[in-house]
Amino acid sequence: MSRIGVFVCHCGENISRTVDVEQVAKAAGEIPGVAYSCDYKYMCSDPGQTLLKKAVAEHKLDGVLVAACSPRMHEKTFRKAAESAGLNPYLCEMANIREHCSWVHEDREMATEKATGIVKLMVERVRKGKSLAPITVPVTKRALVIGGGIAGIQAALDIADAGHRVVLVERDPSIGGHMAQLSETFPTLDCSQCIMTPKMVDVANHPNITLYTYAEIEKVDGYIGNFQVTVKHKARSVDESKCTGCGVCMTKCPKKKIPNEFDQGHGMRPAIYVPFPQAVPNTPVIDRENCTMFQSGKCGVCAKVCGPGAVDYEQTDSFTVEDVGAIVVATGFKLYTIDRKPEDSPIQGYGEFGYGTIPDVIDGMTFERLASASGPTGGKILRPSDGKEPKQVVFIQCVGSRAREKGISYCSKVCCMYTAKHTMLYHHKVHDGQAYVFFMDARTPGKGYDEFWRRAVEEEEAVYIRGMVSRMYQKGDKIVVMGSDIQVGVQVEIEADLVVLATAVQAQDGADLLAQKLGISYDKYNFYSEAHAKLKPVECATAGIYLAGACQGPKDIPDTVSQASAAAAKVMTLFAKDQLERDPVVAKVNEKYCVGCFACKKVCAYGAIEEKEIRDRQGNLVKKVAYVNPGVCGGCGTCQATCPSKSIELDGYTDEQIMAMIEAL
Amino acid sequence: MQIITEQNLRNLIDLLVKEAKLVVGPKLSGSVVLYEPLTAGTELTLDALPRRSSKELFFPVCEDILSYKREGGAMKVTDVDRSKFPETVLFGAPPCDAGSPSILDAVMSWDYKDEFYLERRKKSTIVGIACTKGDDACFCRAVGLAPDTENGSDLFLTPLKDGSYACNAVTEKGQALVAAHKNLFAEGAGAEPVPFVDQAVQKLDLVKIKKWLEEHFEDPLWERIADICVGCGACAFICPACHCFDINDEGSTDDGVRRKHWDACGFAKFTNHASGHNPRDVQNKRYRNRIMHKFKYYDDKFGKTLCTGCGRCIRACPVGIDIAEILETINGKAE
Amino acid sequence: MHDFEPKIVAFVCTWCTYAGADLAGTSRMQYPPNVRVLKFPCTGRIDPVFILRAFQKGADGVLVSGCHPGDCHYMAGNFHARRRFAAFRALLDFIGVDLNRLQFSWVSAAEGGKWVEVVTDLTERVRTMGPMPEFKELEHEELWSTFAEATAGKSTGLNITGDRSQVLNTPELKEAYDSIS
Amino acid sequence: MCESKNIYLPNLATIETIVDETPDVRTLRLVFQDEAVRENFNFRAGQFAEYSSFGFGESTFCIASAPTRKGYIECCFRSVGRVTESLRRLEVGDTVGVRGPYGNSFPIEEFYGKSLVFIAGGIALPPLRTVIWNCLDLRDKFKDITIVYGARSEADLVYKHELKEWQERGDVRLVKCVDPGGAGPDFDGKVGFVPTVLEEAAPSAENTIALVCGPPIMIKFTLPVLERLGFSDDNIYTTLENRMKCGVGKCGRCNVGNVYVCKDGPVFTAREVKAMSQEF
Amino acid sequence: MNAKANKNQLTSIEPAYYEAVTEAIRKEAVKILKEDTVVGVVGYLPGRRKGTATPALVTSVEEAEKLVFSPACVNNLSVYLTKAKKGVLKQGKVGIVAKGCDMRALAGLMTESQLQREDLFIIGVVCPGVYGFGVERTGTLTEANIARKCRECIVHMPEGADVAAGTHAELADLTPEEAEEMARIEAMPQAERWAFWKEHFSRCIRCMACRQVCPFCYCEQCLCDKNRPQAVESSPRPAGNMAWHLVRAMHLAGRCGGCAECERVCPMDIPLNLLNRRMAKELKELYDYEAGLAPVEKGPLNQYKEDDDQSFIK
Repeated sequence: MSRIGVFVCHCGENISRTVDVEQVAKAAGEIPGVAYSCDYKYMCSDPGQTLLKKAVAEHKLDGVLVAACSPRMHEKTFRKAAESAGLNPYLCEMANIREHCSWVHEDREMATEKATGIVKLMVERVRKGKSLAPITVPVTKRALVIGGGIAGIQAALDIADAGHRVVLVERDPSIGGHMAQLSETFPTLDCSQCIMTPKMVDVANHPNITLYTYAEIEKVDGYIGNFQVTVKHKARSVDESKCTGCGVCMTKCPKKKIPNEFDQGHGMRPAIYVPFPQAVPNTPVIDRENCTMFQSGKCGVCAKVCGPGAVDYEQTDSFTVEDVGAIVVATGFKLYTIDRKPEDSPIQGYGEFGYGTIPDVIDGMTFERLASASGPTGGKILRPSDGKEPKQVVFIQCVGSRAREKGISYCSKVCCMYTAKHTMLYHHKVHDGQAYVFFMDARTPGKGYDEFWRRAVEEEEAVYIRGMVSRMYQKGDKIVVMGSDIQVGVQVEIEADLVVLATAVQAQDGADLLAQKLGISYDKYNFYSEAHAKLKPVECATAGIYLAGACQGPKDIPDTVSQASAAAAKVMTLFAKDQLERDPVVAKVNEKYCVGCFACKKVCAYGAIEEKEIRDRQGNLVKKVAYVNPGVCGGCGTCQATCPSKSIELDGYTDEQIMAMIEAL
Repeated sequence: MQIITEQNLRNLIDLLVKEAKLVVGPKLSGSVVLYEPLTAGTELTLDALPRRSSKELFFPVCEDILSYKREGGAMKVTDVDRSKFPETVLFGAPPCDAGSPSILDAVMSWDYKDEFYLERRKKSTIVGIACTKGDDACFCRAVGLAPDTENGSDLFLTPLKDGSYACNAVTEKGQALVAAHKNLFAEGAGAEPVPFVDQAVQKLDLVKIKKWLEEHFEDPLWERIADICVGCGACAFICPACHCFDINDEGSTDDGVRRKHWDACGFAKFTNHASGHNPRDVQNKRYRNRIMHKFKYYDDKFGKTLCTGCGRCIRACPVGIDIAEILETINGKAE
Repeated sequence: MHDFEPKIVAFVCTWCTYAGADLAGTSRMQYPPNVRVLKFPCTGRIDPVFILRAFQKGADGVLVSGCHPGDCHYMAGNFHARRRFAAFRALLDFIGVDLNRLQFSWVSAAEGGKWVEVVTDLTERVRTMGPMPEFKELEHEELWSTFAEATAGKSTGLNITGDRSQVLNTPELKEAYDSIS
Repeated sequence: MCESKNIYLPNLATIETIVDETPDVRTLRLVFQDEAVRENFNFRAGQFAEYSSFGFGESTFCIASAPTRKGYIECCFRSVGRVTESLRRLEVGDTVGVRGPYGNSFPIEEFYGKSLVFIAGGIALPPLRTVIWNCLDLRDKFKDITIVYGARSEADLVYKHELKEWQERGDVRLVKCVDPGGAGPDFDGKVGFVPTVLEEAAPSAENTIALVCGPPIMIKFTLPVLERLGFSDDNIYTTLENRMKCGVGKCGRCNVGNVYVCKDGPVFTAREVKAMSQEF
Repeated sequence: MNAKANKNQLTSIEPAYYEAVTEAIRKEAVKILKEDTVVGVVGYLPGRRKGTATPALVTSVEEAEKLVFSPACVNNLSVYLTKAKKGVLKQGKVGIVAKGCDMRALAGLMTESQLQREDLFIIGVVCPGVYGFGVERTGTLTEANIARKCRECIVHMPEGADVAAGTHAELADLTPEEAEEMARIEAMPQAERWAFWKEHFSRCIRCMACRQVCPFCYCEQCLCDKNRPQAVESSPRPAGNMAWHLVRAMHLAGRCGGCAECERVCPMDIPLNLLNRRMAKELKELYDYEAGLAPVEKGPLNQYKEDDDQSFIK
């Protein structure tokens, strides 16, 4: 038989005005299992808490119920008091007789009856409650950052600067990401590479950062504080430890006419290459698909010219397993490719814009490369088809974005600003040129953004036409752009030399596959889902995994960098302690009765449930059962409601407690 | 010979109901015939063997054996008032049902007396009826009973071809019943009795079978049966002789009832000890126990076979385990 | 005071509806005191068995309430609950439980007013429906063979329904019958 | 026995003291609430009872205290199941139900003038402890008394205080042991399994009765040892623990063949056990 | 198209059909036993009584030659494969004779990680139907003696078996009795529905035959055997019986493949399959899900869509 103490609070007059607290205390005293009950003016006050502590000692109480305000208000207070009196804090509960009773009812008799009822119910909860010990999880103070764009770089540097080791994994041969491709950035028009490349070098030189480029995530095991991540190092065909980065191989490579991805295919590179001159690391890779040696077995020039003998045609993909405590996902975005076939995707293409068929219809990133001093045209705006300087350029915004009927309903957030920037860059470079912009809205919230946009319109002479383009076709060396100006209500037809489409920002290819490996959730556009839209914008629902940058949704650079630093801060918070302590309200499996149907695993939103093998002494597999990783479990209890045999149970909300409460109704 | 017409038999039920007796007999309940309280003679249904045996008259599916309640600090336990058990008359039990109490009396009173059973038994009168139905699952003859076995009945009715019944008051209780309702019975020669149905299973040598069982505690037969037995309790629950039960508390720790209810030796956890030790841990041991209990142990202990050959378990077994066939097999094997 | 005060049980999630009910309190809104709130971490934790059990143990109405879709603190608990309860409702309906006694709602932490509305509606609706007899009666129902005081016509609530005029067709019988009645 | 008695009705008893023998084995000392029952409750060593925790049901254990000590009974159990776990949650002053005593007992009178060897393993000491104290209370009626008791580990030894008492008594030989790996640094007993330790201790079979109680596996290996030591099957007694519900020979659970352990047992000689069907 | 034409003509399935299926099963069973593909075959043997058959696990060629298939082969043999019941799988790969409805259970068990396809050799039976209960068992299957569940069978052809025994044969123009009965109950006033089920459930004696034959009741500890906390009273009283059947129906929702074994074996004739069909109907309507047509990743109650119906939620 339990010895529970019930403490009924007057809350000044807040409760006692409508509830006969003495009566409630008296009735509580008669409930089986209650050894002591009393009422007091302010239970949460110091004397109130002292009263509770004294009663626990004097009456040898093994559970405490405070009938007062909402547990959301003072549960922590009283649990702490109970703990200091030597009780397990989870054996202290609150009966809410203020918000749920005295404040919402006027009839004293009925309110008293209800308060008594609530107390009765909650006494059962305490009676069937169990002591719970806080769960501690050891933390490996080493972080993994996936993605070497600005987000990943920022996060990695922040974490590394805080003194923790970081593994940075980049899929491409070099870090830098999209930001390295940009010419200048809004709203300040500073040179992107000038601010980006020093950070890339910092990464390469940081003693706490291990950089893996040309590598991908193969597999993720473990949980917060204790992930084991298998990294696949794609065969580079160049031994990084030997390569000095002299670049002779690249200059000698006989195959030089391969479209360069970094320049959106508008520049050329050899088969052994670094994506761009400032690449970090400055170690080339061999593009095996385009390498004569790999395709026909005859060549081997690069190996011959390589002084240190770094070229290795035999190299194969290799794997390492990295133990990390936290993961920052910063995989970035890609631009919407217009010619996507409807059968591939629910997102329909924009065939009417002629992208891919009309050579001088390009996307925004290509324009960035054209405008970039390091780009294929050396910073001159020359159109792809004939290398002429375009005199009339049409920019079209919201290509892909905000077009629900075509499959993407969101705003890509950065296009308004970068298009404005493009018009400016164009104006700066082609003084006699004219930029037109078709737009739906100009969305320019952000520090200095609207001013920047206005500058484009008012000072840099870009003509903004509110409306959409309906049709476009090649006419001679011109592109006829037909659209409507809905503000004026007229049809517009422009003969353009170049058309730049501000295509939508989309999740990276394979974002869904990576999410599945990581066990994080993603939305229908494959952007990763944050744990809470407002209060946990950086965290994933899966503990220990954080989001940075455009992988979570379209973002500009400052937002991306902020989020990256925020993610880094979250990682540092996690790393601040050797052990991770968490609320012990987690599910546990009764392995004796679990039959391994894994319905629990199927409904677990946290990926906290794993399959565990039970073996006999001889090592034969007896059965597979569910195992809840307490470090990962969120404590919702959906698994328990799903389990047919109730072989999984949520501590703190056990069936026994709930049934007893129902019994006491 | 005493003769009662069918009409008067139904009238007798009406009278007994009126006398505030609990009158139980085969009655259509939903789509099945069960032994249930009759509220009128017209409800008596004699053309099908009830799905459950009449044992529940004495050994209910579930009954309270005590109640407990915490009053103030003290626990109070209250006994069941068995004196309130009603006077009962059972109608229409064929020999395979009417015969079961006389088998169960032994275990219910061999040392400790189960007063729940015995009180109900004391207050009941069994009006048995010779069985003229039967199907290929029946095997009462095989276990030493017959469609006209009177033993177990207080009053025994034999259906006659003209629709009336020849009555034989087997016991004092039976005589008393007749005496109290004399005007419903008539003296006479009676018509010819309705013939009995042939049974597929012939008389078995129960002594021989018992001997075989004694010598074949381990036998591939048990495993063969266990291969298909799914471990439900259908056979035991509808059996007139099975009497295993469980005791459980229902309610809270402060207020509740302790109940005794049917259990079955085929259930996997029937003999599971809290320590995890389970002497009958696999189905073949459990099924073996069922056969052994019926045809050996009970006989060893109480000198009776724990089976009346009603065939219910054969009809009900989900997987077609046929106890008559098993007995025939053993009978054939035994020397 | 009314003649019949229904017993209403509310199973609510702690993050949205419980907080919403708190808000109703801090806003000093008024609603009928019949409801007893059982707090769960999430509607995903609420087993249909609890609803069944609540009816068995005397509830006249049951409310299940949690976060609006998409607002679940645990991401998807309420989505799972939604399917589970859709199925359970169908089952209860099929066996003959009046679904007017079972209410599901989404009440967010900001919807103190909605909480009051939902609770008041359910309470008043159940009040007009009267006590829920089905499960409660079942609790006390025994099989005929169990009942210690069983006598014919009383044990199972059966009434003597046989047509006596047809049975008692002879004067002697009538006499015999009358003599004992 | 009174004719109209409800054989399933327990007597109420109050928990007087609680002793934790091991982390999961607990002894409850129970005092009957009804004075008449308290005075008249008699039992013999080896008998068992049905203990109920209201709301949870009944569980069967032997009466672990000695019949020579009146006024209370003791039971000792490991919390493994639902009922035992609920019994464990009870505290001093709480009420439990007790039905019994049931079953047969050790024929102690027949042991007069003989030497006794008690062999027990783990949680199976309580059924012998009642006999041990019974015999120690009548010490002069017996010759040598040897107790061989072992458990998995030192922590699993029950009645530690009494073991000490027996050890210190001059008139009892206590051989205490734990399984290999189960001994702490200060353990003063032997290390080894009970059958092995018994063989080493080699008590004389001359005019001696052996009483064995332990898990089935221990009994299986102990009987051959006793045979080697010269004990006849008639001079070896054991007590069986099968799952029981009614305790009074009705419910059909505890039977081993045609033997109802609850009625015909729980005490059997080795000869009887061997004669029982292979089921044991 | 041929099958369709066939279907319209058949008013009875003659013993010859079953004999042909029997032959095919025997041939296959013998073959896989001989080739050591399997350690045993779960099939049917004839029963002692006329028109009965019993399940059997055969391990030798001689026994395999005695296997039969007839309208009396009512059992869903997949129950023998789940470990809590029999665990014949422990010994190695096993052959199993499976009708279309049994295949649905097999698919469900694979969905729930209880079976691996590679552990099974499935001898599918193209099944025109089996006997109902309490009917004339003559060897010929007609509208008069076909089981209720078979009247609405959509899985005459066993999809996904290793081999199939038999050719398409179905009885024509069967009235969907189960659907009609369900509609009848649904049309009842609420109180009448309650009375209907209450009457049925009060007959329940908790013999657990329904649970023990159910391929999906493979829990090590059934909720109804768990009594602290007690969600379902273990005693066979009206209250606990109602709770038990509701809990069971809920647990089977989205899983039950409709073999109707629970209903067939109920010694008290409780129409249990109606509950399961009702749940299946609901889940089909709401989530377009039918259990057991193929192994899937998640059942309907283990997944959700953000836009699931919530018209019942305020």
